[in-house]
Amino acid sequence: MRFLRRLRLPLFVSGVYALLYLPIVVLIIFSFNGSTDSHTWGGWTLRWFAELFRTPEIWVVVKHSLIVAFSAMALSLVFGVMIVCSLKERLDRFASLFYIPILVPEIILAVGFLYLFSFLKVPLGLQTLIVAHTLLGLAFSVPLLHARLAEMNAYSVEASLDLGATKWQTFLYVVLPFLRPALVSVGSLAWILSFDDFLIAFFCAGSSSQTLPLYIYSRVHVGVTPVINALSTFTLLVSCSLVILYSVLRVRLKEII
Amino acid sequence: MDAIRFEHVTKRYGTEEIITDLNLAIPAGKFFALLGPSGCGKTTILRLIGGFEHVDSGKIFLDNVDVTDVPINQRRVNTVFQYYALFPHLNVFDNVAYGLRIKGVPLPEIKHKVIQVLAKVHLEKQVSKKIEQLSGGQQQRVALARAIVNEPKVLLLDEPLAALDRNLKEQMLVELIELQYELKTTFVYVTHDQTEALAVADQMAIMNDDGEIEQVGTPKEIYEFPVSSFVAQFVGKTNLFKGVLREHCGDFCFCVEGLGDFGVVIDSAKMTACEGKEALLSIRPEKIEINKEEQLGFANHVCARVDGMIYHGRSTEYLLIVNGRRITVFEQNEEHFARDAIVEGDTVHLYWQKENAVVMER
Amino acid sequence: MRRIKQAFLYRLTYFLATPAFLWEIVFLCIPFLFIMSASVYLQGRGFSLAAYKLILTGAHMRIIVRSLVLALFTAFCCLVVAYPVAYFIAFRARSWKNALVLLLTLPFWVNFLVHVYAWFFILERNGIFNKILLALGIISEPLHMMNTLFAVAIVMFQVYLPFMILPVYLFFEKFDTRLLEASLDLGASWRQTFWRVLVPLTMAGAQLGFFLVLGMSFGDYVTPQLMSGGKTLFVGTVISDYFIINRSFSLGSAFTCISAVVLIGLMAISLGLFKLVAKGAK
Amino acid sequence: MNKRAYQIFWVGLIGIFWVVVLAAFLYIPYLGQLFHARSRSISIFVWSDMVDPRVIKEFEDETGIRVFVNYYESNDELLTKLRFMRGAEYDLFMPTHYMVGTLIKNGLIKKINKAKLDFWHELDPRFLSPSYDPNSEYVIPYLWDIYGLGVDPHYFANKKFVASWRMLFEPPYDYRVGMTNEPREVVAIASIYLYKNMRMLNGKRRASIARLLFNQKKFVEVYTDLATDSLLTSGACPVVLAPNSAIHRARKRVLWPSFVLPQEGTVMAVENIAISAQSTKDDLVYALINFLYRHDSLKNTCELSGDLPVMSGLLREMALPYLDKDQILGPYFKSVRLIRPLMLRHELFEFWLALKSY
Repeated sequence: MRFLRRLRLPLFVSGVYALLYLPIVVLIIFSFNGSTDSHTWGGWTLRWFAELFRTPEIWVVVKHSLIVAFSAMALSLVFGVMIVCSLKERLDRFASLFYIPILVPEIILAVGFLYLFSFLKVPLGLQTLIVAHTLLGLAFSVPLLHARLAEMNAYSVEASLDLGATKWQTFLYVVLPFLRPALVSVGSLAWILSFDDFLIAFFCAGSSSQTLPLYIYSRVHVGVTPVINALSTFTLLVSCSLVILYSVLRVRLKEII
Repeated sequence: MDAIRFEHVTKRYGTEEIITDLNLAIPAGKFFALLGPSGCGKTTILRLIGGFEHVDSGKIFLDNVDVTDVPINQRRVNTVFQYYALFPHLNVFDNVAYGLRIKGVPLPEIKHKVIQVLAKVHLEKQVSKKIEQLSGGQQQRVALARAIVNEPKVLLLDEPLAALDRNLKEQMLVELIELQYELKTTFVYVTHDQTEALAVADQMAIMNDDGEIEQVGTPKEIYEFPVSSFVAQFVGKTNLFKGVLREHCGDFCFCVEGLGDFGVVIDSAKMTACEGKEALLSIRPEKIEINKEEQLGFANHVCARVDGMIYHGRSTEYLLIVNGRRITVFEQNEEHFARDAIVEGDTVHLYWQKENAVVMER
Repeated sequence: MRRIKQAFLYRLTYFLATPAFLWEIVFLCIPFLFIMSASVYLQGRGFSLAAYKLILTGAHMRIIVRSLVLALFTAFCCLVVAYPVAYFIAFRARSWKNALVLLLTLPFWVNFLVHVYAWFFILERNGIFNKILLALGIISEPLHMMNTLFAVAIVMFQVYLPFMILPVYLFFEKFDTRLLEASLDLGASWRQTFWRVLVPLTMAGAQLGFFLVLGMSFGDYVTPQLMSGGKTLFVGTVISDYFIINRSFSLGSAFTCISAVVLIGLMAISLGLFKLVAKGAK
Repeated sequence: MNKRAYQIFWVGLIGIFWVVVLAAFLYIPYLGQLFHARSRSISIFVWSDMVDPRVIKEFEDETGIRVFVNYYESNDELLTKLRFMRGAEYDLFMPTHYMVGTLIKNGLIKKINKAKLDFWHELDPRFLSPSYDPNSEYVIPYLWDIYGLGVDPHYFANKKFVASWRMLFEPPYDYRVGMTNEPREVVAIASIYLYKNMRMLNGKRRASIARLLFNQKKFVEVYTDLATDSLLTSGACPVVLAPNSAIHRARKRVLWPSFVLPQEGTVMAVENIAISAQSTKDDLVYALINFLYRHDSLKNTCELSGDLPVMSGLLREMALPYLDKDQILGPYFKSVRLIRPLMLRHELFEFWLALKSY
């Protein structure tokens, strides 16, 4: 009985994880589905992956998505670090206000962007998406980086200055390394928000700037083709290997240093 | 009567055995100190009493009641944690009132008791302050108040003074002793600092690195008559000599190779156990008389060369060499101007009474 | 020139802090002002509250209330499930901790649309779930799950759950477990310890997660659109339809404003509730 | 200069600097256009399922003209986006007939030059000079779709089936139906079912159509434009309202779905090709249009999407086992009407919203 009670929490947690991964596992399995009908099973095949790599239009939109995601991530990180390091504790009162863009339903933001861009006659394109997604990224980067910086020992900056480093060197060798874990998590959040965003792209993407979610949405209308499943499996594979690579590299770097 | 009794208690973390077959009785109403080097498992013993850990085998009794399987919150035992573990979201009053609220004590009574106990620890002015506004010593007092307000049968103190500075530490020690005297609660005080333990304890136990209890007794017993070299070395400073115990015309004498024979006092039971075998002799540094001139009336005598001196204020520590062996001697600084000042390189005479040397088996 | 440079360096703080604020002003505040002014401006008629009059009728309010109930339900379920999971990851998972946190973020890498669409394969008439139940003999007729509110609710719960677990976990991580021992030591039961120590000290994470999930599920467009079969409208779909299909900006803006006001009101109420829970727990 | 004014001056200067940087970033595409006009490329905005990527690929390979394809999912999305961008982004789009009038009115499309089209004579005259473009000046009919009932014959193996919209609106048996998510179509078909005609709705008619649809909602599985075909093939709905293209796609996977044209008559949608008023690349656009209408590319497109070509000759050549070509090209064509909204846009929107608010 006591044994069972001990297992209760782990069982519950594994149940939750199973639920989280249920659609993803289904997706991966169906990306190997031999049947043209995405709703019935027709044996294993790799042809959707072959088709995926033969479809150039997918890679064009993937390229767009990557450009937007990386630029938005970089901008929100840079601006976040800039404001956090310059205002420091003066930001205490405002930091949580930066959460607003992600608390507001995305659709409202999207509509607002549409108004703004059409009012200012801004040509829609990748750059409008980048600035829009930067707003979302800032929603994470400012409060989280601020919180991280607040945890920093004030003396370490003084110590660095005392040891003869300039302000810039102190920032580069003391502050930035301290912020690194927060930068990684904020960066990946901002990246994912941008890469995954459908609604804002739906309203703000120009003609030559279709992104992956938009492309997928237009394909879903015809019924999800197994190629899209294959694409998802592929992105999952890439992200998994990047994550593994990152953790391995980090361990290696630690060993070397 | 015993407040706490361990019977054949064994505790493992993974495959590592922290405590093996421990038997220990802690007398009720006493200030009991558990002294041992860091990492020896003394905190584990405390956590076993508190109920934070479960024994792997054996039994623990609290007031002669088996509490081995009683959960933490049903044991009438409270702990003062090393890092205080005060609730940051509650103020001083609410922290202290926590246990009473849990018990469902009516509010007026809570107020009364909390104010009373805060007065006892001299915190009546800090009642509604936040925890982060308090100094380390004040936090320590809140943690103490929070525990004693529940009137526990046993109060566990896990190195409570480790984070305080020296003066504050001494002050708190006095207060702790007074508090215990007033409350008559059993205090179990865990520390690695022998001066603290000697100062506060009515009764104390010494643990070695393997988690075994070496000796239990009053501080005086422990200090004056250590049963092992570990105890002798861990509690206070000592000079240890390896040698063999012999009987010689009704007198006992301890032969140390290269130093000579020294007269010792020993009871016959111990004699039979030790005779002819290798044993250890311990002489406390302050029990040795140091002098430049020869003296009379002492049972034992050696000559030594002064290798170094450390001035401690109330005493002077001499580092001496006798036949290649090191001996430490403390001398009280009684006069402003000592007789002939001893300086480095001098040859001096050392004397001690045979009652002041202790023979140990190990 | 050198003087300018010096004066500039002296103003470096302003220089560095400006972009983030600029973004918030230009892309958040100004668009909100646009939406608000559009809601009271009718083409050809100038200032008018006619749009609000139309929106405050039964059908629209019904949609807002339904979205609200669904969002609350989702956020609440997520909160209830997230607490034990975050607790497990933070305090019990030991060496599995990093892996479990990583596993929480991996689903984000699958496109949201595809993620939602995968539920088609699970919930549809001859989908996986029905097939399993039929094979086990629990049911004799396939259950009708797809295109119902149930489907919307479960998918929302599933896709937003990580957004709740992660912030709650972050605050658990900062939580000092010795406080739990202290509380138990002072005679509190597990339940009392949970409510009096753990909950008040991790409340900020729960709040953040709750508001995050509430906001996202309230305005969600994709999930209701795909999972409800278009039979029931939710705030996200209606706002989008007003702008894209009806092209009625004043109506759409009015609807947006009212939903935003309702959402903010709800958030204020739940903030009060959170405070009450923290206080009552004391 | 006093200190405060100095401070404000600097803050203002820095603010202006960043605003200028942001503005420069946002208007980059304009700058780009100044330096080099886009090379031989055109940008088209089309239905997501109506252009065969292979055809575009062939065109690119053959002519060396780069084609940027963008998709939309509804005519309203098309119009909204064109309005916001003033049509400047695209060279060619593909509006459904009921949107053509609005586009002309908004000045978003320009007249076509028939002399540049080498296939005009092949077009079915029934689709030329329609009501929405009386002299065929603005748009070229491209594909059309006829609406009917997609039926699962297994379900009706032992049950009686009538070729009537009744099977959709008032099901005689306990089954669920699939509807499209386009109020224009649904209301038009309801009107045909109840009144055998398509006149603008008066109050009484509107009320009875509302009642019909509200009652029907209990049996409706979905209102969707997504994958109607899979509703039928998955067995969720034995009867769906579907354009023939959906049945065409369904039959690529399973052979049994049948397509029934109700006796009350039905509606159709005609997709047209229109050239953006802003387009400056006439030569390239006409090259693409002529390519799209080439028999082989048109056939490929139709094969993929299931839509019907406006060239009757080509239609007869195609293998469409589910469709009675003689029926739709014969007298039945008279009872096939063009979809049009039977209420004003706002009214229709609120009508649809009310239906779905329950």
